[in-house]
Amino acid sequence: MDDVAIIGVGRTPFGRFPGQTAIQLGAQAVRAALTDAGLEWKQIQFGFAGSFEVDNPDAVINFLGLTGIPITDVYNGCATAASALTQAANTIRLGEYDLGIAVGMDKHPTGAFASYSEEYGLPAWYGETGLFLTPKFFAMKIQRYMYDHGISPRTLAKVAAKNYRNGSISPLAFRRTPMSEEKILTSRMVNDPLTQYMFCSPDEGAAAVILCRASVAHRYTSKPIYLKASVVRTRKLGAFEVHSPWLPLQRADAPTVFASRAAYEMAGLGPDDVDVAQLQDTDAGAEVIHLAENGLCKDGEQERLYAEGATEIGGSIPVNTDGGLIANGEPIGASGLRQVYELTQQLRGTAGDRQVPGTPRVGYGQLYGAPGTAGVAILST
Amino acid sequence: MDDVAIIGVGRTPFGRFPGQTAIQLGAQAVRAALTDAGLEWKQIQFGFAGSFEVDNPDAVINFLGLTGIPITDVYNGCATAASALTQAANTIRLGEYDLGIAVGMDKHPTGAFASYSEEYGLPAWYGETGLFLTPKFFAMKIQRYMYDHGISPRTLAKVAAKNYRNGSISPLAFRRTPMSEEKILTSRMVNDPLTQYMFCSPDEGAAAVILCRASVAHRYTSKPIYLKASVVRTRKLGAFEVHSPWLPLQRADAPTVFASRAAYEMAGLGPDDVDVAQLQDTDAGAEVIHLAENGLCKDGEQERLYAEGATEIGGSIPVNTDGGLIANGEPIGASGLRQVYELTQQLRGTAGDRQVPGTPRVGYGQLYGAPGTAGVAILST
Amino acid sequence: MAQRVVAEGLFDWPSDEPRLIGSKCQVCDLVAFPAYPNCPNCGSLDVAETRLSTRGTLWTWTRQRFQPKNPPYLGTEAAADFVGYGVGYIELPEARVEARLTGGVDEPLEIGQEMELTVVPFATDADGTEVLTYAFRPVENSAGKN
Amino acid sequence: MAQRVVAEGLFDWPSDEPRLIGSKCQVCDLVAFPAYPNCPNCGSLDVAETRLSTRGTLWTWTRQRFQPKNPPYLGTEAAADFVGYGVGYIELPEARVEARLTGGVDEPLEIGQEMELTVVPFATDADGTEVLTYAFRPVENSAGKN
Ligand SMILES: [Zn+2]
Ligand SMILES: [Zn+2]
Repeated sequence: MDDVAIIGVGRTPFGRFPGQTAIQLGAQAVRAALTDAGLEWKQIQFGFAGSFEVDNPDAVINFLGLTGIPITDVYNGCATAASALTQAANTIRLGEYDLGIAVGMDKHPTGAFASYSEEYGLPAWYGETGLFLTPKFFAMKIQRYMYDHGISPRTLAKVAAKNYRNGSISPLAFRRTPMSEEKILTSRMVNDPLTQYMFCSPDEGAAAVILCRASVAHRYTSKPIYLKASVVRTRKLGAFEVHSPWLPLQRADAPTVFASRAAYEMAGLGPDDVDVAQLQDTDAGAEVIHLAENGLCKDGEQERLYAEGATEIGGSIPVNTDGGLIANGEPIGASGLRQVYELTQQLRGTAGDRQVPGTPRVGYGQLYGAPGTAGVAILST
Repeated sequence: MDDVAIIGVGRTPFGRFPGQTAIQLGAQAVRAALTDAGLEWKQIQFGFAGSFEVDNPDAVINFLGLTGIPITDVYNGCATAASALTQAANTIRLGEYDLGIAVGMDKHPTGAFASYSEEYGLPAWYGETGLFLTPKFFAMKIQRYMYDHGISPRTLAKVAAKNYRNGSISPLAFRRTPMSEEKILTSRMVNDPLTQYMFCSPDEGAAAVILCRASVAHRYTSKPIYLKASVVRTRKLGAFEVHSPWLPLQRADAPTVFASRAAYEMAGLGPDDVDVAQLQDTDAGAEVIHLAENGLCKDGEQERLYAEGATEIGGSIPVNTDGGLIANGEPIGASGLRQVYELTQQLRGTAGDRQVPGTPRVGYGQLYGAPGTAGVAILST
Repeated sequence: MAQRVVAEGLFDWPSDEPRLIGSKCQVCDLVAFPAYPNCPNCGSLDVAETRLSTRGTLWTWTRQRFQPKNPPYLGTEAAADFVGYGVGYIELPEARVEARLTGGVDEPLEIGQEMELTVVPFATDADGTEVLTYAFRPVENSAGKN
Repeated sequence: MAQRVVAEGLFDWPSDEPRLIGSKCQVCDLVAFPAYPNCPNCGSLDVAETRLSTRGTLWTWTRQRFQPKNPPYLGTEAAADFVGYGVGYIELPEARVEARLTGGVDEPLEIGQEMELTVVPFATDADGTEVLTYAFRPVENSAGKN
């Protein structure tokens, strides 16, 4: 997929924006991406739009210009942006269009998401008995992972502290105050072993990425970033996934593992090539697990890697340099395009205080969401 | 796009199915399509799933088998199925996969749809003052069209009566009782000039279409139907679209007109080649207007065409041979795949009592939905 | 009786001669309604507030005979008391504007007839405050359809 | 006191020795819980009801310390009265089953400890009827974690 280039990225701040609708935030992100690319809206030939809260995120065109282009709304839980990015890239690869956009936006009410289990193919009793909850899944996944691979609660605190610290130097992040490991460890226990400050919050924001055929990228930018791979995978039977009333005894790898392998293969790259990564940190445990699921370390190595600072901006494998979901919160439709925004800044060398030293060349982004869908994107200079 | 073939179609009855979730209906439709194609679920390599009510229609795999394939959820209002079909076809054209599925499902509560205007990029007052309603848009569009082109209320009744008549010979339709033009004309006025029985109802159901690379279609069926074109277009400024607090003085053609032209061009076919059509009949007026917007007649010709029976199953341009939305109701995610199901039966010559005589070779399906998105598919033997 | 407008910036109020407030693009001159933060034609953010004309002709119409769901609709009549209202697009010199029409559902309406802007109460808040919106009414003693 | 089960077909009730009801695929032998209309492995519709074992080991666990939203949760305690509950996966000979755990949020829990099935009230309907679901509790006097 080396025939697709990223020529413009834009995002809003993430946080709380009373009086602004999700769609207005979406339009703001698109305008920022257009400015970044030096393009006008009427040059955009097609789009994909993602949102959880907004039925029709394509209505963003009301605030951009009604030019009649095809826009497809996509949704895959927290992996929504991976679907938007993948479909946009595939549309260019197909040859009909040269220039398109992926945009995501959301504006969530405060508190955990509430839905009906029947809408996920689950029986009503699953919700009625208090089992249809996302946070407790992440808690149980990391609980078992810690037992199997010797990860300590202190490491979970290190993950969160790093992400708040990175958030403090990310002008567009939601949570911009550093927090000590002690405060994170001793904050209110929400779902053991995860405390309040080890979780990200649903919030508000939008992000957009403009893609073009690589062969014409030089018309728009002197430094195109190439989208080498973008893939989505659902769960296999036996994977330990959110919203599972049961699991078979025979385990299968998580969907992230399969998405990751497919993306590496498509890109012709491997984990050793990755210079900077954005991983789905719905909670501190998720970042720990995803580091291994994406091949960036072996199971259990995280305990040492976090103690040594390997995942810091100056470390050997910087993770969530913009503070990830923990510092940015998660507007579902936008979250993965925020990852692409950050990776693009890093590969361009324009990440400012957050810049990974040594001219990073390969960036890696991963998403995971209900009901067990993973997305992986690999970018390179 | 002559490299994509339809090798399996399946649908549930449309109507009311207490105790069955939308996702279960979706699984039922997929199983019917697999049976039709002589395939097993594990052979399916990717999917696109559409629904309005279900956040994650991809969860249909809970009832089919967790095989890890990529599934992307799509949504574009009443044109949702066009997005699922288009993306599924494009995925095959891209060359990575040979065999995929488009599935749509929905289970709507009774009564008109209710939403918040802010979610469509509109100000809150639009909903608060009682203007954020779909049916009155269709009423005002046909009201003006009748004035401009001399269409009578009697013709609207003829549209609905034809569709109830076709529904009466469609075993899977929701409304299977013929209704007289008089009863339709004198039923409760809902939004002038449209009476109660000139509107379709939101209901429940699912449909699925299995697509493959045309070059391998002979492995699965002796009579592949080719998807010659499938396109989606949004509205241009000046089109008279649903949820428009204003319109500029300079008018533009409806998005259906652009989707239709693009589809004819892609298929290398024209309106004269169409042997059987499925048009979005949210109401009787919509079928009248869409007949012209898709190039199947000139504006104003409809008055004569319906009087002469041209749109009947035995007429010169049979429209909505399965009773369309008026007889089937509209489970949004499934509605357009129901069109493809019916067109496939017609082109295979397996439509039974509804069979269009004379070996139809080209089928045409059109969708239109909020906030102004049209989809067109062209099939051929 | 206490009154409030359904939205600030939608029309002049209080005013003896209220007018609808739109926006005019300073690049391509397009007039949009209600006031947009951007031009829906060229995308420009350089837009200025503009007042729309108060008289025009009825371009199309229908009648809303079933009660919209509340929310978002602010009307709180019992279902049995709901009488319905006309809705139409009024062709003004600047744009076609969608509006509620005054008069009940039995008011005769014809495409092309002259209409003028008015401000009407259409709902009542829980505390008794009347909520006002804009509407169009037939021009009395007009020559009739265009 | 009147009682009802949260869902028919989930476990045997009334019963002195209730067991969870799953389904077993007649083609590939996979046991699923709750009973599925199809096999989630091979897709076969040829599945038969099967009873699961009542004892197993704790595979992973957490505690639900914030009150789930009602609906869908049936619990109606005031926020201040919500005490939380344990949740875990119990590894049975047939499958790992997710379940509420008995005991409050201070009950010590360890991966590997022996657990057994029980049926507990967890919510009360508006008319006072207790709603029952399955849960697992630590086996008393067990040898502890293996
Ligand atoms: Zn302009
Ligand atoms: Zn099986």
